[in-house]
Amino acid sequence: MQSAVDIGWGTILAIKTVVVLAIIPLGAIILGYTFLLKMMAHMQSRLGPMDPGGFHGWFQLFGDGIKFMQKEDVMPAQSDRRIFAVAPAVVVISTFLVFLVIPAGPDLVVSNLDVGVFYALAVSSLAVVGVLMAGWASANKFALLGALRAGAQLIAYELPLLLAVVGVVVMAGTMSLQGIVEAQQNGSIFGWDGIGNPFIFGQIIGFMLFLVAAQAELTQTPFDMPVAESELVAGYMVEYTGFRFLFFFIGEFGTAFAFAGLAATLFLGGWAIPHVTDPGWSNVLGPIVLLTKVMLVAFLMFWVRFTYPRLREDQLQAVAWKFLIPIGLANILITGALKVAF
Amino acid sequence: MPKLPKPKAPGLIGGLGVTFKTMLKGAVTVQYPHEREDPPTRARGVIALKEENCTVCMLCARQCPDWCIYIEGHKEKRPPRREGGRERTVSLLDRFDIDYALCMYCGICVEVCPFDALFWSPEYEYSEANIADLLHDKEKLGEWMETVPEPEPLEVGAESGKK
Amino acid sequence: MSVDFAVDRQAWRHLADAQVNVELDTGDMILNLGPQHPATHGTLRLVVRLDGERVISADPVIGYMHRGYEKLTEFRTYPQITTLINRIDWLSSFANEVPFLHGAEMLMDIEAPPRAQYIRTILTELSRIATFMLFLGEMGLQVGALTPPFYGFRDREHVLNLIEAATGGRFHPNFNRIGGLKDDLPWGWINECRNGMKVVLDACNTLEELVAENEIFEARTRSIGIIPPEVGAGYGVSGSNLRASGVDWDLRRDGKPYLVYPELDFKVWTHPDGDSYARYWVRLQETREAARMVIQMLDRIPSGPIMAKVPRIIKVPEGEVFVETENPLGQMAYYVISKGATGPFRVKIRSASFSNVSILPWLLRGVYVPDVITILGSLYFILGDIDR
Amino acid sequence: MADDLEKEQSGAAEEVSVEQQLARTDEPAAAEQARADADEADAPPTEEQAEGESRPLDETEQELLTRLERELGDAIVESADAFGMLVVRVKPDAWRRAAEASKHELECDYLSFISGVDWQPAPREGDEAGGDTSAPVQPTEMTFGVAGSTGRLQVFAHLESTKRHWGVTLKTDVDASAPHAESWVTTYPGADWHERECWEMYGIAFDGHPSLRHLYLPSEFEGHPLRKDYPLLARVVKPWPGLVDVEPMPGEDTPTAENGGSSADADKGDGADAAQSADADQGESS
Repeated sequence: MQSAVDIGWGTILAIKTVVVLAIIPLGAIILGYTFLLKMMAHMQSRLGPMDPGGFHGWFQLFGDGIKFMQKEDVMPAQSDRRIFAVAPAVVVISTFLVFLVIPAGPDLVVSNLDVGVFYALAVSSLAVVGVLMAGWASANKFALLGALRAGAQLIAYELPLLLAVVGVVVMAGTMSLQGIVEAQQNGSIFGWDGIGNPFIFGQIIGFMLFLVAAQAELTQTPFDMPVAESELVAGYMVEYTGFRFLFFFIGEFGTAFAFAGLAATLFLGGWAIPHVTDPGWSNVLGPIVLLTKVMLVAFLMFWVRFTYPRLREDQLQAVAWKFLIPIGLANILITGALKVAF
Repeated sequence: MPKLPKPKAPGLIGGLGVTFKTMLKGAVTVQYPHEREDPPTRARGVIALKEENCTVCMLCARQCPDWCIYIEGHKEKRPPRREGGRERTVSLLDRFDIDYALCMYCGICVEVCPFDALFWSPEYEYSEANIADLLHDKEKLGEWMETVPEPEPLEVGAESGKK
Repeated sequence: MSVDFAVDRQAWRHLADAQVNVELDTGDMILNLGPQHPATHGTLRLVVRLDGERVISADPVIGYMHRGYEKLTEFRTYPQITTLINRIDWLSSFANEVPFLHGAEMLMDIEAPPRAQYIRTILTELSRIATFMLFLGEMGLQVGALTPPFYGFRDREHVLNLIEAATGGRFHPNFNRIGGLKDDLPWGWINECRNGMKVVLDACNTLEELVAENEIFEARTRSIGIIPPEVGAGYGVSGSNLRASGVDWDLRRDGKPYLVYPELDFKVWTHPDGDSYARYWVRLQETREAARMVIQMLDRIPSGPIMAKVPRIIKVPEGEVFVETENPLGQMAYYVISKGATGPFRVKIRSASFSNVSILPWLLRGVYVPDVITILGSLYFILGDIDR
Repeated sequence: MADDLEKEQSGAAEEVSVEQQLARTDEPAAAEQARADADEADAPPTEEQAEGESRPLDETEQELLTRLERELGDAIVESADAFGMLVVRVKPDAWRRAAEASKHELECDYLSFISGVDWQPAPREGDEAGGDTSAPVQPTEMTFGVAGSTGRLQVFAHLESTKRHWGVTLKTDVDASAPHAESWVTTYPGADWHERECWEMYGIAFDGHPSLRHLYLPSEFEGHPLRKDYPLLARVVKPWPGLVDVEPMPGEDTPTAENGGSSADADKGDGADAAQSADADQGESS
């Protein structure tokens, strides 16, 4: 894959990291604005922000960002200062690392690791550490309860997440995300290769499992025990203000963007458009196609978030261990058997 | 009676259907500063004072549960109506303040006033930055008089005996 | 059935004025839910002693909203008291005035004309619908769903607009007088009310579909906070909370006949389980029932005067009367002792939420923290009702 | 499907409640009828009812009374009817026994409330309360309500039966010197809060109560607010806007007390009765 202009290896890496660093807050804002503000509002028969920025309040989240930046960054007196300061950074770093692997075009990916999927899931579980640090350091009982719940929940839902992805890897035969995208583009469903073979058909159970597990990873309703407004007010984020709270906000929606990106790549064929193979076009259309698929998956996730009540702590664990994991294992079994048979 | 049991999708899917349908239906928000929803004619927004009717009988100040009406009046001599009759003494208002910071809009003063000097007006946009400005004096209460609507016609079957 | 407050005296003084700092003494942690907390409808403070996430003992601390109504009523005349008492349960404020004025009318041997009785009952049922619409949405929020409260509030607007069109005040109508009402209904109010009732019935179906039939909601509320009938009655729990435990007792049908309820046919809904889900379900059916009752009344409203012959200065003859009515939150009653003056000598205000909340220490033992919030939501109390 | 589940249960409950409804409608109607006849029979003006010679009890009240008498015997001091509700005054030492009797004999499982009454008329503030004369003027001599009272303080409670749909009000006297009463917490657990409130507001201690501490008022509050001699502080602080200091007419030195005059003639100097008359003629004139 020879890019048109031959520039130094270092500068390419620098450009890519800058682009990724820019995408994440932008992605968080796009996702946050369209779903959290506008879609949720219309689902609740109201309009959402209309005034900021004139047309339909597009400036709302940018304004929030600026507002948070100039707010005073308060540290509770009895808090563990260093850990309190570092915690949000840990959460956001785990999101940045996931983006390194998601491809937006034939060569629009920071580093095309062969073990891409494995790396992405491993890195996404870093957030647990950040959450526990935040909860413990802010010396507040509500934060402590929220953090303990978050720890238990994130660990419990790593497993179903992995099992869901294993099915895809089995079908694609490779763990590198570019490989998975190609497998879906060139694959065919029982001979007919009109739209390639997006794994959502073969792996419908895997897709559902991934969505449910991603919902839990993002601590969104019906799994938002750690940040339960009516009980723990704001869970582990309760003592954070100003710029650090902005980090948490970007972390939350950045991870949502990352997981939606992963789901789109693994199950909906990523940036690939069937039968469009020449790299020039793909590089241009790739990101747009990926964005639409991401918005589609994100719509599903947020739609569930605004409709369902919240599960209780023990029910949440029961759903993970007794319900999701057996289904994940069964899914792998069936995929393996079918793979061997055909 | 409770609706016919139409084929029941499991509750989880039914819930999603409800939110999706509402998303497509229009929103009900009234964007306040640009659009306004006008309150019904009987809404109790602010109390208006018709100064000519007031005879400083202090009934409203006495009956107000919140003690938020402050009245000062004086008496004057007036030429008799018919010549040769006795000189009339008339009470005039010097000060008639209603403190809307204390008022709870119960309407006892409007009702107890024997000379119909106080009226309700559905006006509601008189909030102030400084709470002291909520003490409306005689002129301000007079201004509200224009916003007092005509009493509505009553429902069918109502005996319109009372005022 | 003894109540065990197994906490020594010194701990109470410490507990009551406990500042919010970390007190991790030997395992159980004291958590202050409130007085500013999203799950309490107002300023209820729950001092909860936790072992992990399980509640060992919960002690509600009330009085943050105490306005001393019983003392104030001794310094007020009857019209002034009606403006006072509709601020006890501010969500169904018209329903608060009905028992007090009925008591005063009984003492003065005055009967409100039939049209006034009908309009009073319609407005009571409208305030019941307004309260329950808010509850049906709010319960979803307590359990974590973000959308139901907006539906509850949106459809409640129709009812509040009706009340405002007739009485002038959305929350505090102040429309009730001894011997009748202040004024008659405005033009076109009756079919306006019919459309409102259609909206309410549709809203009940939407909320049932969104919340009551949701499996996660059922998982969160079924068999949570079960109140056995005899314990509930012992604590004085009343209204939908008691009917949800299977007690078939509704003052509109079983108590002394008041307003026009004897002429209406309505069903008293009960549920055998007595858990949080039953309380939600009973209130949902009662909202529908209230809407049907209003439609019945609208068809049969008689014409005629709105106010009985009442002297200008009201002096209530000497005597005592106890009047109880079925308010949305439960049994609301006034024990009016009058000595022939323009104001009562002593009024005992029996409000429903006071007793509904007094069962919390018994009910919350051994419960998870999230279930504490569900139970608080399902009991549905209003702070003004508790603290008076 | 959950909804159908509710339907069967409610369906079942429906049959049950329909029969009960039929059975029940005739019972209160009969009671209502009896009371109505009793009223026509001797048609007493309500004043006569006040002198303690109360209207005859209708038969639900009669049945309640006989059951209570069978249980408590002479502990019942006096009983009367107050607008269709039985009021029974029992001796102070039989207060807990009365609770148990009504719980078992009368099947009154529902505790409505427990509270106190202070029969002493409030001292007339007149000028201290900022000259407020709008407060209702209570009679100055001490009279007791239905079923009388020996002293100034009384505890009264109301109990109801959720099954039989009737209720009774129990009263007992409390001597003002050392006010105390027996606690009902063992029979009705709900009595705990009611008694704490009654202790806090009236100073009536309840022996046998697990932890008598403040319910509404802050822990360092002294005094018992609902007692009649406890002033309403809010009204002492602010002068009453209804007060009118009438200046003399120009050229006269004393304010002329016009009758039927539009301006109020209750000036500072008048005592309580003037305020009373002011109120009265105010009423007539308007």
